[in-house]
Amino acid sequence: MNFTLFDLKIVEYSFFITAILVIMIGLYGALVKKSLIKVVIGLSIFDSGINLLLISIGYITSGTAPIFSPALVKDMPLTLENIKKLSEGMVDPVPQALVLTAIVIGFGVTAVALSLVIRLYRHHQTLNIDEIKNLKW
Amino acid sequence: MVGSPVLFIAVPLLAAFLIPLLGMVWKESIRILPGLVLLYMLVLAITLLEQVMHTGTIVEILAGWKPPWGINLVFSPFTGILATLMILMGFIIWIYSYRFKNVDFEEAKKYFILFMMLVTGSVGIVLTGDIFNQFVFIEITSISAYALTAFYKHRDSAEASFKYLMVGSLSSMFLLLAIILIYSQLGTLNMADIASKAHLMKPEFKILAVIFFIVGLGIEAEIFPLNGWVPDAYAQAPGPVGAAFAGIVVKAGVYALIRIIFTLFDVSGTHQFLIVIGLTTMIISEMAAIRQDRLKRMLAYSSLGQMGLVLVAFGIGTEEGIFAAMFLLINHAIGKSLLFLSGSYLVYNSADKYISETNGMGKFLPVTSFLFALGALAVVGMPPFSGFWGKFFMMSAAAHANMLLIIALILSVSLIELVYYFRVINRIYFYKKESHITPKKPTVNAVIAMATLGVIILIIGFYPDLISGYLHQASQALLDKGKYIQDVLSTGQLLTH
Amino acid sequence: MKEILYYTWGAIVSFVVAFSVGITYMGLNRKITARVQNRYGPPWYQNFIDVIKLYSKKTSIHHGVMHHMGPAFIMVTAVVSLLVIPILNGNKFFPNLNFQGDLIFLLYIMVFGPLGMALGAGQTGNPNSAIGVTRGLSQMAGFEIPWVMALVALMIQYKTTSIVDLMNVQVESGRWLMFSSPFAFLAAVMAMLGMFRYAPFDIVGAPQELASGPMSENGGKYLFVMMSAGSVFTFAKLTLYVDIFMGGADNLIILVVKTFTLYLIPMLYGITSPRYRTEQSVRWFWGWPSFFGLLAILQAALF
Amino acid sequence: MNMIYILFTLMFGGAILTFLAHKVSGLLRDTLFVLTVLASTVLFYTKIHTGDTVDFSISGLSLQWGINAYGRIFSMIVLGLGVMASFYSVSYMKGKERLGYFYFNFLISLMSMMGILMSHDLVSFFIFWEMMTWSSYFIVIYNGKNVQRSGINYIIFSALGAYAMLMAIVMVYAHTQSLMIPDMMQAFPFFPAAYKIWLPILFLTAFTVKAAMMPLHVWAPDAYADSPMAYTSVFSGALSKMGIYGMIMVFVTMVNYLPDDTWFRETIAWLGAITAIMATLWAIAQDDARKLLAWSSVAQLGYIITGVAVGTPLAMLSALFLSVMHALFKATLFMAVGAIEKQTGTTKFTEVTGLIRKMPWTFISSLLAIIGLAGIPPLGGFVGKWMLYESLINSNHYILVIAIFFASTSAFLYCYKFLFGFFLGQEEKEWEHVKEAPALMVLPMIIMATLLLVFGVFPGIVLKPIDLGMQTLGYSTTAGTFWSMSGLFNEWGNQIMMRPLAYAIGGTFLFFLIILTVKGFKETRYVTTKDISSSGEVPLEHENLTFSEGFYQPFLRAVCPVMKRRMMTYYQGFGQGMEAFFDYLRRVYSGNGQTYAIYVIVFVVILLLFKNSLFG
Repeated sequence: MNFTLFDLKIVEYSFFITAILVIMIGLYGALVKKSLIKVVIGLSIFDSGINLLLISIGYITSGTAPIFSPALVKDMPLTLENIKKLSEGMVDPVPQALVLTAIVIGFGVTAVALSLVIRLYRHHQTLNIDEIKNLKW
Repeated sequence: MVGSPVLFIAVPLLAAFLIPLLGMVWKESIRILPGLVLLYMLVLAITLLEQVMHTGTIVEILAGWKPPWGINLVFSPFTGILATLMILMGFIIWIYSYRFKNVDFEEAKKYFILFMMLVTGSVGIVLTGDIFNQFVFIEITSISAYALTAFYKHRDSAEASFKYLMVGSLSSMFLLLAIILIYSQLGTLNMADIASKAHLMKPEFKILAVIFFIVGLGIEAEIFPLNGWVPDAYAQAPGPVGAAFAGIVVKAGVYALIRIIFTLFDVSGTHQFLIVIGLTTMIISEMAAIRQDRLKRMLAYSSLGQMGLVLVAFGIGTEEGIFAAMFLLINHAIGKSLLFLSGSYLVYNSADKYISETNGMGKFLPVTSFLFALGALAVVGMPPFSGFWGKFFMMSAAAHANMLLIIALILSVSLIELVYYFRVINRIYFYKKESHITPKKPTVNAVIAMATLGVIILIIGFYPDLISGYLHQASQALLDKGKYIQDVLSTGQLLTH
Repeated sequence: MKEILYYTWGAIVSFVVAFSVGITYMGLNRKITARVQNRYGPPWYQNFIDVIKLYSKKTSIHHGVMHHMGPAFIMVTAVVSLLVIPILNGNKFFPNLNFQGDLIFLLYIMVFGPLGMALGAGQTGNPNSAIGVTRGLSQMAGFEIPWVMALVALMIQYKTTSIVDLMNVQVESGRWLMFSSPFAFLAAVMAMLGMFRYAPFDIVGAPQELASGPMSENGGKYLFVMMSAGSVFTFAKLTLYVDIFMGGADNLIILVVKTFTLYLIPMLYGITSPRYRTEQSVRWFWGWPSFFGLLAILQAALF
Repeated sequence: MNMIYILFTLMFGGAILTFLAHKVSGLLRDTLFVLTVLASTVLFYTKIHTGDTVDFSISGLSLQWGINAYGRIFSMIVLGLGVMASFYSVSYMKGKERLGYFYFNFLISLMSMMGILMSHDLVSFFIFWEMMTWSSYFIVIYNGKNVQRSGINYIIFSALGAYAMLMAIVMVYAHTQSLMIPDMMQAFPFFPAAYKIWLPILFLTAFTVKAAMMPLHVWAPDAYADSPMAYTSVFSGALSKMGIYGMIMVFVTMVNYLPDDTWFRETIAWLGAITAIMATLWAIAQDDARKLLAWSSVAQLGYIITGVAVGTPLAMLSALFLSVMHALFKATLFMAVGAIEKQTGTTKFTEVTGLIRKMPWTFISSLLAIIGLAGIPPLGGFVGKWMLYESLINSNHYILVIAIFFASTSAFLYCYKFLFGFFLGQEEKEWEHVKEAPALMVLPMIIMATLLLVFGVFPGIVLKPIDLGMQTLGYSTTAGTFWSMSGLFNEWGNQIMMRPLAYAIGGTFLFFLIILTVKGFKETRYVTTKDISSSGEVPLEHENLTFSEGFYQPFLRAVCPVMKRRMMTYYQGFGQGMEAFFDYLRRVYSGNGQTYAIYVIVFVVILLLFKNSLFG
């Protein structure tokens, strides 16, 4: 688990690169697009990118699921060394758990954002973010 | 032992979900339940705090997983005081908003659910000892805060809420990034564990993590470039919610930031950074505040300035500095909440909430106006009210640390603050009332809530010893990083063996 | 008791002398002015006659208490300054109340009377009086500057604020202060022009436009006291100048010669001058006279 | 319980009770108010002795209250004026609204002034200083006139001073770890050089604001003029003296130890003199009595500041003596204006005339006070001024003495304007109905004016406590030494020379008064002010001949070049510039959510770019 970015193999690199690309796309959407809907979509994409990044950290190429199934354990005695050896090839479960939470949160935020967009549209009759500037300075 | 820290999170969360259920049975219960819960929590918090002061930090382990792996709650003198303060503020704001939306059941239900969520999230941020858990609590707080900001449909509240949401969700991503970085480097999410292992991290990653943390938490801590949403949200949210933002949410944000900087990493330059960013925040927001023509926006900007001051005080980094920062924090929570609560009655019936619409209210709303003036005097730090002590301790801490230029800068900015508060007081008492405004008398519960805050201001002002003992312990607790690590990790050891 | 009687007797003698000399000077002033202007003019004793005439007038009017007391105020100034200023060297005949620090005391007592009289003039309700008073006060603010500068120069040069000390300095060294401190003398004499209120500084009483200004509502006994006070005060002022600049006098005749010589200065300057407006005169005093005063102070401080 | 605690409890409790009693009954409120002031005065003078102290601690700061002989000088002013003004205000404020508020702040400001005098540590000093500021501020805006202008000006400058003081206090605290003023005095010679310069400057900023010295005086005229006259007497008489109190301490304990204190002293002394001159000129230009007296207060404080700054024992003596005298005569004058305002409803010279026969007692007390103000013997003002001149000449301040003398001569102009404008001149029909003010208002004025006369003739009464106080400050006793030199008040004002002078003045005056009265007593008659010779014709009853517009026009024309520039305009320009700057700056909060999001990203980028310099 103690690796740095440069120790990774090419497949793992590709995950990172994809994740960063997705983040950039999301940022572009959120910061440049003028439509509120597009802004929300951008934020959502940004969110996904981060989640992907998180997942890719725990990922090990051709790793197994982090479950000590009877088939895996077979008849090895459950000593500390054995457990360590077995878990070498397993994917880290913690990032996945985190991502799960993060996805749920992201969903909640997006839902709130969309409902706000609806209210903004009713109030201002526009979705252009530059025209929604009643509150300033 | 009357209870354990987990109740601070479990009980209000449960209450939040019970409110709609109970509401079906007895409509009044949606108003009473939060109060009962908060009162219970307040009693619990005070007893626990008393205990902690004598016996030392309480670390609670959740679900039986020992600290480096499981989630734990830390009720130390430092976190305990903040939690108690938040619960107290929550309780007072509940008293104030007891009659809120009295006729509209649905609205009231939503309000109280969200409010309980807000309190849960904020208390959770302070108590938790796990960074991802903290992230979750931050999101709980934020989402309920978005919703509360957008509570009124006829104002521009959706706009304010959307801005808050945009900035908030962006920065929560950075928070997540920081957590990823730490996890990828250290493989742990427990704060104490991170703190004990921080030296193992590569320096560049450590700095990167700190930067992402600052951005992620800075949004709740309202530091300068990330605080554009603050005036909008404070001004558009209902009055009690504005008070809750100033009294509860910001405190949680500042706590998280301080915890990261003081306990988690020992990156050099973070203290100076706190001072610089605190000063910037303070100067710019005070300058904006003096030019406001709407009351609540002015209060919001002023709140920003105060929090900047708190950050500077933390940035001094000595025990004295932290003590002063805590004092300022408490004063700000009480004084600014009082201002929001009384201020929203002063401009109750006006559409635009202009400052000029408070003209002459002193005659019609004597108690409210008096309390507003009291709050203003406390916030600007006039002796013998509570704000003075905070300011004085902060100044002397800075002087001990040889930061004379900073003192001068802060004092000159305080002048601005003084001017705009006194302008409002002058208007309230010595101007003719605008004819189109009809003053709204505060309800009894609102008066009780505001008067409680006023009394606290006076008590602390005349007898600061009441809290200074606790605060000294709290600041020592924050500074003593080794003890924190040991407290948390040893609990785990005890459990395993 | 004997002492008090002695002092009182001395005061009365001083007063009589000062009164007769002063009133003669004023008469002479009228005569000389007339001769210079190619008129015949009244006799030199005309002012005696005027005073006696005013005194014998039976009826008189007043406009209130302050007006009634006004002349008494100005008399206080005249008499007390006469008592404080040593009349002759050695103090033989005229016991007086001089003391260390009397120069400052004099500066203040000299405005006490005019202010009191101004109050009386104010109560008359005659706008001319009040206008005259404001002009007089403004002008006073003007000429006091060079006057004080000259006095301060003397004070610091001789480390004393007493007139007697200054006189002793002159007696001992045999040099008059007008020669050893010429700038102070110049400044003081220029200030004196204002003090006497002769032309060009006669806008205070300006008979043509203000009907004598502060005096305008007074008649009979009131004007009598005022005129007497004026003549006593004239003599007192002249004596002061003689004392501090011209070595004092050993006997009355020398004193009269010296004072009359000094008196000729404002008189002749006045005869040959038109009238200044108030602000002009104020500025005039703050110009050259003050410059000389400054030079005097420099001289005193540096040498 | 210690008597000092009781004193403060009494005053504070009295303030609160008075405030509450306002709701119950007016009589109870007035009684409580007067009783509080009286009781605390009696308590202070009977039970609290010089040298009494109490120690206590707040939040780990050890504090001390007590009274020394130096504080006692000023306590005479505070409590004496307090008693007078409290009686006066009961009558003056009758029928006005918000009286609970007024009396509360009145008492609080009296209490905080006593607190300042009795604080032996810097924190309580600062606390009381600030309490004094806000309580007086609340009274300044009480009338509701120009609150946003005079009130805010006052609070800005006061806060400027207070913050400067706070800064100095924390510097001292950080350096010596002690808040006691005596500790600070002892430690001062050993402070670092930078501290030695900055501490006096910071402290003096605070004190000169209250004492209204030149660049920081702009709040004073408005604040003095706009607060109710019952309080202005305390405000100008006692509250401003707190600045003098502090200044003297700074000069004695700090400036004396500066390696090169001449420049420091000269600067302050000259600023004081310039204040005196300019304020006098402005006072001459005023048409409103309140404004006139307000500017005159500033001018008088200028003399006192000069005396303090020169700092020789005689100068200090004169400054302290003048402080007491100024308190007396300025309070009397403000009270007189208040009485006139109460009886006529206006304070403008251009509107009221000829009150002398309607309000004789007010006139007599104003007359005495004005004579004292002008420094004419034999009243108190002369003694102070005389000492000031002597000390200036003896300490080789030749030009300064001219400046002071000029200010003091020009002061005659406004002195006369005050008396003439209100009391003399034509007696117009409009003011025929005016009566003398109620006895409760007149009595304090008469008492103070009499005191002024007594202190002028017997200055030793005041000089003795002042001498004790100066010994506390470290001066050797001035008894004898300074008096023999002058001969005017040998041995404690036993008036070796003053007595014959006083007899001479009195005798001459009486003699000629008798002549004037007795001679032709029956043939002398009173005529109205309408019956005057005006180029041969007598003005009619309705014809208004009052001379009050453009009273000193010629003089003002003469001095107009120096009056063109006003400090206020510079401050206003600065304020406007700052506000424009703030307006420009707050545009960073553009109101666009996307901009805020961009700020977040930009912030991250900046932090990343500079991460090495920030967190290296």
